[in-house]
Amino acid sequence: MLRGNLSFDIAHLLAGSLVLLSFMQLYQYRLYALLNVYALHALVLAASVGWQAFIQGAPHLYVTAVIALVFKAIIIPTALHRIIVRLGIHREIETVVGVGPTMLLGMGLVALSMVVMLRVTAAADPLAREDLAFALAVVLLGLLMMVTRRNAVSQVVGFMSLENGLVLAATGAKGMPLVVEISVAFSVLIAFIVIGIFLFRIRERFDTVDIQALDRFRGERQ
Amino acid sequence: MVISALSGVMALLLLSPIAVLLVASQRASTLIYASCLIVTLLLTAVGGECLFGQPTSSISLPLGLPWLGAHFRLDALSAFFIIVVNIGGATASLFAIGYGERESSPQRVLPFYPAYLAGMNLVVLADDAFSFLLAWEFMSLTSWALVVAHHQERENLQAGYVYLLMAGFGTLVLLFAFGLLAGNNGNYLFESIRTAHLNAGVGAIVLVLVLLGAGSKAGIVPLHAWLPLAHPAAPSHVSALMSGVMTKVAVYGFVRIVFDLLGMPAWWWSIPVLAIGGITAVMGVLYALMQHDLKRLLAYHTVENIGIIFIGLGLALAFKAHGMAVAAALALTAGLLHVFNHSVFKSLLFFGAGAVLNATGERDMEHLGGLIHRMPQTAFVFLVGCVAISALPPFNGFVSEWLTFQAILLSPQLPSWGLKFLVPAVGALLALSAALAAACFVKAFGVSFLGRARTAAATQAQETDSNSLAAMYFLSAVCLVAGVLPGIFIDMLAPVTNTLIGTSMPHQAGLDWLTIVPVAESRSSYNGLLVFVFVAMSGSIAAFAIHRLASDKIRRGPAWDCGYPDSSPITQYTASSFAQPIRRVYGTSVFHAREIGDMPPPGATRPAHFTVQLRDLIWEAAYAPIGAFVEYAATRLNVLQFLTIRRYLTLVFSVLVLLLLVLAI
Amino acid sequence: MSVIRDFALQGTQMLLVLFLAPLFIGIVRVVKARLLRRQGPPLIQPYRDLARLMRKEVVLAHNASWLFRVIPYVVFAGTWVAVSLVPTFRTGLLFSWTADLIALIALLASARFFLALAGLDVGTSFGGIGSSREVMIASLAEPAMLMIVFTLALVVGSTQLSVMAAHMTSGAVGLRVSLGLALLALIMVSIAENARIPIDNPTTHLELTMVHEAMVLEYSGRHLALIDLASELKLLFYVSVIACLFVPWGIAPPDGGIGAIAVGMASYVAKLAVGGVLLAAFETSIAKMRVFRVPAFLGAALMLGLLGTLLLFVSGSL
Amino acid sequence: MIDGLTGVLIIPIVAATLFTLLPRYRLTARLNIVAAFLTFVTASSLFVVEPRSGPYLLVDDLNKVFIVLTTFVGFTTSVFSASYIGHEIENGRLTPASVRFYHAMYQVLMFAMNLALVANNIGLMWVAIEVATLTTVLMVGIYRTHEALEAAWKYFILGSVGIALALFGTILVYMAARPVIGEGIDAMVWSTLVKHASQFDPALLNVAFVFLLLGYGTKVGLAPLHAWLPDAHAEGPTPISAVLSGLLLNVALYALLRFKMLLALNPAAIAPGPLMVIMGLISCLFAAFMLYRRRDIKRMFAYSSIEHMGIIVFAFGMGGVLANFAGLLHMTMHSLTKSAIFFAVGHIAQVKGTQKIADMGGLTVTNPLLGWGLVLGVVAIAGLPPLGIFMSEFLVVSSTFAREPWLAIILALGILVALGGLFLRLNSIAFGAPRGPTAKAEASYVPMFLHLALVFIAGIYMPAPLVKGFENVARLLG
Repeated sequence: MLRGNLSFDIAHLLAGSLVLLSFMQLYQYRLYALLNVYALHALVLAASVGWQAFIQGAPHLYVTAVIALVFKAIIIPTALHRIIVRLGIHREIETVVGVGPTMLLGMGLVALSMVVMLRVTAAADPLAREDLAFALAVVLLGLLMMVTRRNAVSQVVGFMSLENGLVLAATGAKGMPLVVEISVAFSVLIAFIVIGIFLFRIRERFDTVDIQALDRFRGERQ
Repeated sequence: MVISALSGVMALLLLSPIAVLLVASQRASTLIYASCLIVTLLLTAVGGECLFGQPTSSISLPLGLPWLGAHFRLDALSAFFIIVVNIGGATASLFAIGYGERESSPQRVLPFYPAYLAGMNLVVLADDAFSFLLAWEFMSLTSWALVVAHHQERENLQAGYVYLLMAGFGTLVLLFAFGLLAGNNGNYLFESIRTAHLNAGVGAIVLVLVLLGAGSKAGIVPLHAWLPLAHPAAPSHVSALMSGVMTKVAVYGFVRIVFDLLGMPAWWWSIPVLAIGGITAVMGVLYALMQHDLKRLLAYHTVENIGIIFIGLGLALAFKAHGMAVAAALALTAGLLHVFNHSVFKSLLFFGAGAVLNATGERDMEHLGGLIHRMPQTAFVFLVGCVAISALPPFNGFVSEWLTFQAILLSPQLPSWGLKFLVPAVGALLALSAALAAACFVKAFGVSFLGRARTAAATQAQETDSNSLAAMYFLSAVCLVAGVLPGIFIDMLAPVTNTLIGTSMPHQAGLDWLTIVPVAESRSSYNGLLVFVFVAMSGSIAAFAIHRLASDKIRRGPAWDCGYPDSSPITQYTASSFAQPIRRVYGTSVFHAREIGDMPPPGATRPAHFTVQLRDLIWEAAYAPIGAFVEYAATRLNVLQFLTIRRYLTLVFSVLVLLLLVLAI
Repeated sequence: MSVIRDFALQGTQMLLVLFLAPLFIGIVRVVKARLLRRQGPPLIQPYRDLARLMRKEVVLAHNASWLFRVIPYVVFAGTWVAVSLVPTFRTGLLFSWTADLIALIALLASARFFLALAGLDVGTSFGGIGSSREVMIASLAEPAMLMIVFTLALVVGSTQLSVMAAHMTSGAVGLRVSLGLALLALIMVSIAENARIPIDNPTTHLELTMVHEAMVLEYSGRHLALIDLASELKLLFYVSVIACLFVPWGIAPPDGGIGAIAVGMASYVAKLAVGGVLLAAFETSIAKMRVFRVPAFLGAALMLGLLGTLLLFVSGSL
Repeated sequence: MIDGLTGVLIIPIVAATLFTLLPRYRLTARLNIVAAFLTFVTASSLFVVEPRSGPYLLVDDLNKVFIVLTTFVGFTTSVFSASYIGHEIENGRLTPASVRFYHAMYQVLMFAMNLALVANNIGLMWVAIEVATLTTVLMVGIYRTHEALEAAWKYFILGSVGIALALFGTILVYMAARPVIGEGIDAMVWSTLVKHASQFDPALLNVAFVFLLLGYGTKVGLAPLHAWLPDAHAEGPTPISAVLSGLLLNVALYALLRFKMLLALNPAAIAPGPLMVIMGLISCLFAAFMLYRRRDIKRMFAYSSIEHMGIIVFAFGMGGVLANFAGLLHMTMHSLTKSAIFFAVGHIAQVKGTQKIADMGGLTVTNPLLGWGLVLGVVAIAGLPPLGIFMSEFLVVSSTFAREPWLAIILALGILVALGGLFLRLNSIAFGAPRGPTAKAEASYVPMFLHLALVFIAGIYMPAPLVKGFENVARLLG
């Protein structure tokens, strides 16, 4: 019983800290700092997945945890770090909406996700509810990050934290099959994006492969 | 019965692919049109057989909507319209045997022509909503293809475009109507629609929808805008079919739904129909008077006749609603008879216009003139058509309008006051349009056939070929026969009115001297035959007497013209100058007509200029704004094509948040 | 036996109107002249004119078509038939039922239609002026006429002239505002239709002011004679219609004997004489109006007709 | 042993691996046709012998039709693509290497779509659709032009977000199912989900549906999630545009329908109808207006696809046997017609050497077959009889008007505006004086006219078994 409580508390703590980290991401002004925060984000995810694996006694989840740890917490951040250096992307994060308003929006989103999720009837065990609520919050914050930041890198980071939220939800869903496959698939996806950024020499924006291409608008502009 | 009709339609449909295959060969056009002629004649025979005695027959094929099947039915109403359609089709085909030889791009006409005929026949035969609308839209589509047959001219494409949009609009509106009629569980069968009873409110909505849908095809004002564009654009025999026949198919749609499917009407349904009919009649003829393009003039004039038909139908509705069966029968007969008559003489006139177009390459009357010398036969038949369409005795146009007037004269017996006052006003409009029609055709015939040739093209014109002439002579004969022996045709309509109203006009054939008596002889009677004989006799007697007793000598000399020397043909009255008095009387208000004269000061050598400005207020008020709005919306929305990925993501994000909010609240 | 009598009567009617039409014009001219303190032509002058024209040869413009030569006969025949179907001295003539009032008007309309074509045939500017103005006037006059017909038909319950006349004589119809309006409108219409002052001046030769005359400018000889005769017949038609509808007294009933018929004829001629005098007096008393004042004039007639129809309902007698 | 079910999966994957090895593109092109044909045959065998479905794969009335349709269009498209790609190599827009890759990807795409259709497991279905998306992304970018890359990139990013959302929805569905069905694989298996749907937690289901609607809706191309679609169509090779419009959109919609069924079975959950109706109407109207300003022929027809997806989603949203039947019919007809149109467009673009509408004109004069083919296709897509789409639009509009007049009017408005837009452009492409260069088109018109013929026949006569299947499905969809 006590163990049950403890396990719940730890899972709760980890999930909560994920949300917190997402907030911190929103708060960052510099790319490197952002990357570090994301690495932390991934780390915590790995921890919570590992914990889930432990309390659910589902060994295959450890794979996911490892992927999170190695791939997301280490490889990707370093890769992005090098891309920033290589492409000489300047280090400021240019925001669409100021940080303050973004934080406020984030608050609203978290509140929203709580409201939406806690409607779930008590039939679902509290852990699942909490877990889902946090996961949803992380997902939404990730999206928010994507739409309020201009740099390609920060947008990628946003997408990745979004995806962390998914993994959190997936692992939180007790006994859900295919979680590993899914996390793998997503890692592939992210890899694609990162490679894409590198290939297409996307310096500033997500939007532009190449400035000229946008200028021409394929002759559609009047 | 219906089976033979359907097989005829099948034959027509088969002719299209054959035409596609044959199109390379020389004889293709002759072959196709000849076979069309034969088939349509057979179909006419079928219609006649059904109308005289044969019982209603229906059939259902495993086509169309899967669980419904395609149902076809040949009752009196369909039979009558089958006759109208196929007489038009037969004469058009006969005309085209000659006309088609000189077609510049046969490969764009031949394949669609038989399909078009088939479509019109199918509309009339269809017995369930799906088949009806399918045939309806198929008819529009094929005719669109024929309109854009000469696609090199920009305005033809434009005309086709407007036409197609209006057709689509009409079909969708009719779709609404059938949606209401069929109800939620979709029993689209006409039979089940008949049995299902709607309340008057829903019925009224259906009526309005049908008025919009069928009306837009028939060309009631203000939905007529496409008609004067599209009809002239097509090859002339197709123009004849579109103007003379397809508009009648639209009328069929109206009659079928309103008189047959909707069951007992409410008396106030007749008010919009009558009002629209009256307005359409007058506006149509006024538009026609302002034209100087011969085919466009004819097209606008179709609008007028549609108005007259709708007046008849509206009266029939009113009488039927008040249980005055006899009067209703009279009004309906008048309307339907005018359907037949108009199909005849409008086809005739379009053929004439086509012959002129072929001979001179001109549609603009200002470039014609004096054709009566070059093409005497065409001139003669065209004249017959003009007299008939101007509702002058002893031709057929007069009979149907006379019957309409008789129906109007029965209106005082209507209990409802609104109609008591509306109907006479409509009568005034009808009279006005009749008089204006005469003016319009004095102009049409006088400017293009009489006087002196205005251009070289008109001077070199040659009489058209014998097939075309045969078609036109046949139609003018029909005009005369239907004018002098209207009794036969009225009796022909008896079964129709019997099915729709429950009674029919008194039997006419038995009356002595072949007079027609709508209600009672003490009220009114008309005898086209005697009038004709009288006029012919007294005229010839006079001629004979004068030539015998007085002089018969003739000397040719220059025109007197108040002693002015023989001036150039330019000094003749043109179409627009002929219309000038009427333009000054009506045009200033209806078209905001303005005449700008620019007279150089004395001694100046520059030429004087005179321009007439006409504005199509209906277009400006109804159609231009819609087009402008679509343009505006398109331009505004087009921004969304050029957003950045982040903005698109923002869109997605906001939609997500919105939906979550919806859930949360 | 009776059939022969009916035929005879019908024939008499036709000949009678043919004979009376020029006479009526004669009367009008004489009276007008007298009112103007002039001697004026003799009463039979119209006959002389016709005879002279008949004997003259026809001068045709070079490019006049066959239609141009046929039209005079058509116009004449149409008008003649129209007049001969109006009950003048006796109701219920043999062929009276072949054409009701609407049909008769339409018959005259077709005569006008062809006349207008004739105006355009030679291709002169004056012809054009004439016919274009003619159709403009007609486009207003005909609706007005039909509204009048409506009014009367609604009172009588028939558009059959002899029935109407009989009904009028029967005195079943009291004095009615509508009838008054109808009469007024009918007079206006007939003035317009017959190109009388103030609409048009039958004796003018100032080209730009003439309508009917301009239209027939190119005609000569027997053609012109026929057309003149036709227009005289037309005038007679309107007068007879007014006579048999509004002063129907004296007309012989269908079953009336020779005596009644004689009375009818006498009364008819008397009516014509009175009508002629009135017309002449009216024409001398006013001046011709501009062409584009005509629409107002005829519009008024149309309104009167419509008003008459509507008043019928208000008086609620139907 | 290989039954029809596994066949439609194995054949493409084998072919794909084979193509990566084979060097010569002419050969692979032919083999591609063969493989696609074999797949089609195996798929149609499903009508004859219905293999029993397991925890991962299933066959029922709903997906049977779609499998056959997909494989068929896949086959015809491969025929078209053979001639198209040949031309592309001649004018040097593609290298043999990229063509090899292209063919391999083609088969992978077929595999992914078939998998998505036969998947009996929502997770599996999700994976399949993701794979399909990635492959199409690669093929859209195959020309390596700036435009192509940017289109691919846009598609990729928006697609991945869509995928993420869809996954979240899927997880939620599992969460909803777990308490009822219990942990493990069963809670993601269709057949079981459908059985117990009524007891699921409605609140969870609602949230799940929102995410699924947005996730898969992005694939379907519903406005305002459509942004990737026009560019992807315009810049990719035309056979891929045909497959995208004709098949991938359908597959995504199919997934959406599955989940709609779940919600429909649960009384307490929100009715999915209104959401779909609204999005459908928005897409229809929006796309219709977008047609007017188009300069690029392929992008124009891409927007027309959005419009039709809108109509279809609207129909399913309205629900009821009639509307659902209409929706299914419309899906089928649209994929046939639209792919036919893209076949025509592909050849036109090759003949004219451009995709700019401004440089085309009088096509019916210069290339009659091609021109009239396009005209017929547009006539069909505009919903004019006697072609199939008329029937479905007839059913949708008339059945809707009886229930919700205003919705029907809006829909009809969209249809009418779209008609205007399409024919405005068609006039300048197919009619008028010939414009622009005209090379000789050495192309097989068979696929195009085959499709059009099918659409034509379906507009007049529909075979009984097809109707039966559709009717069953229509009932299932409620």
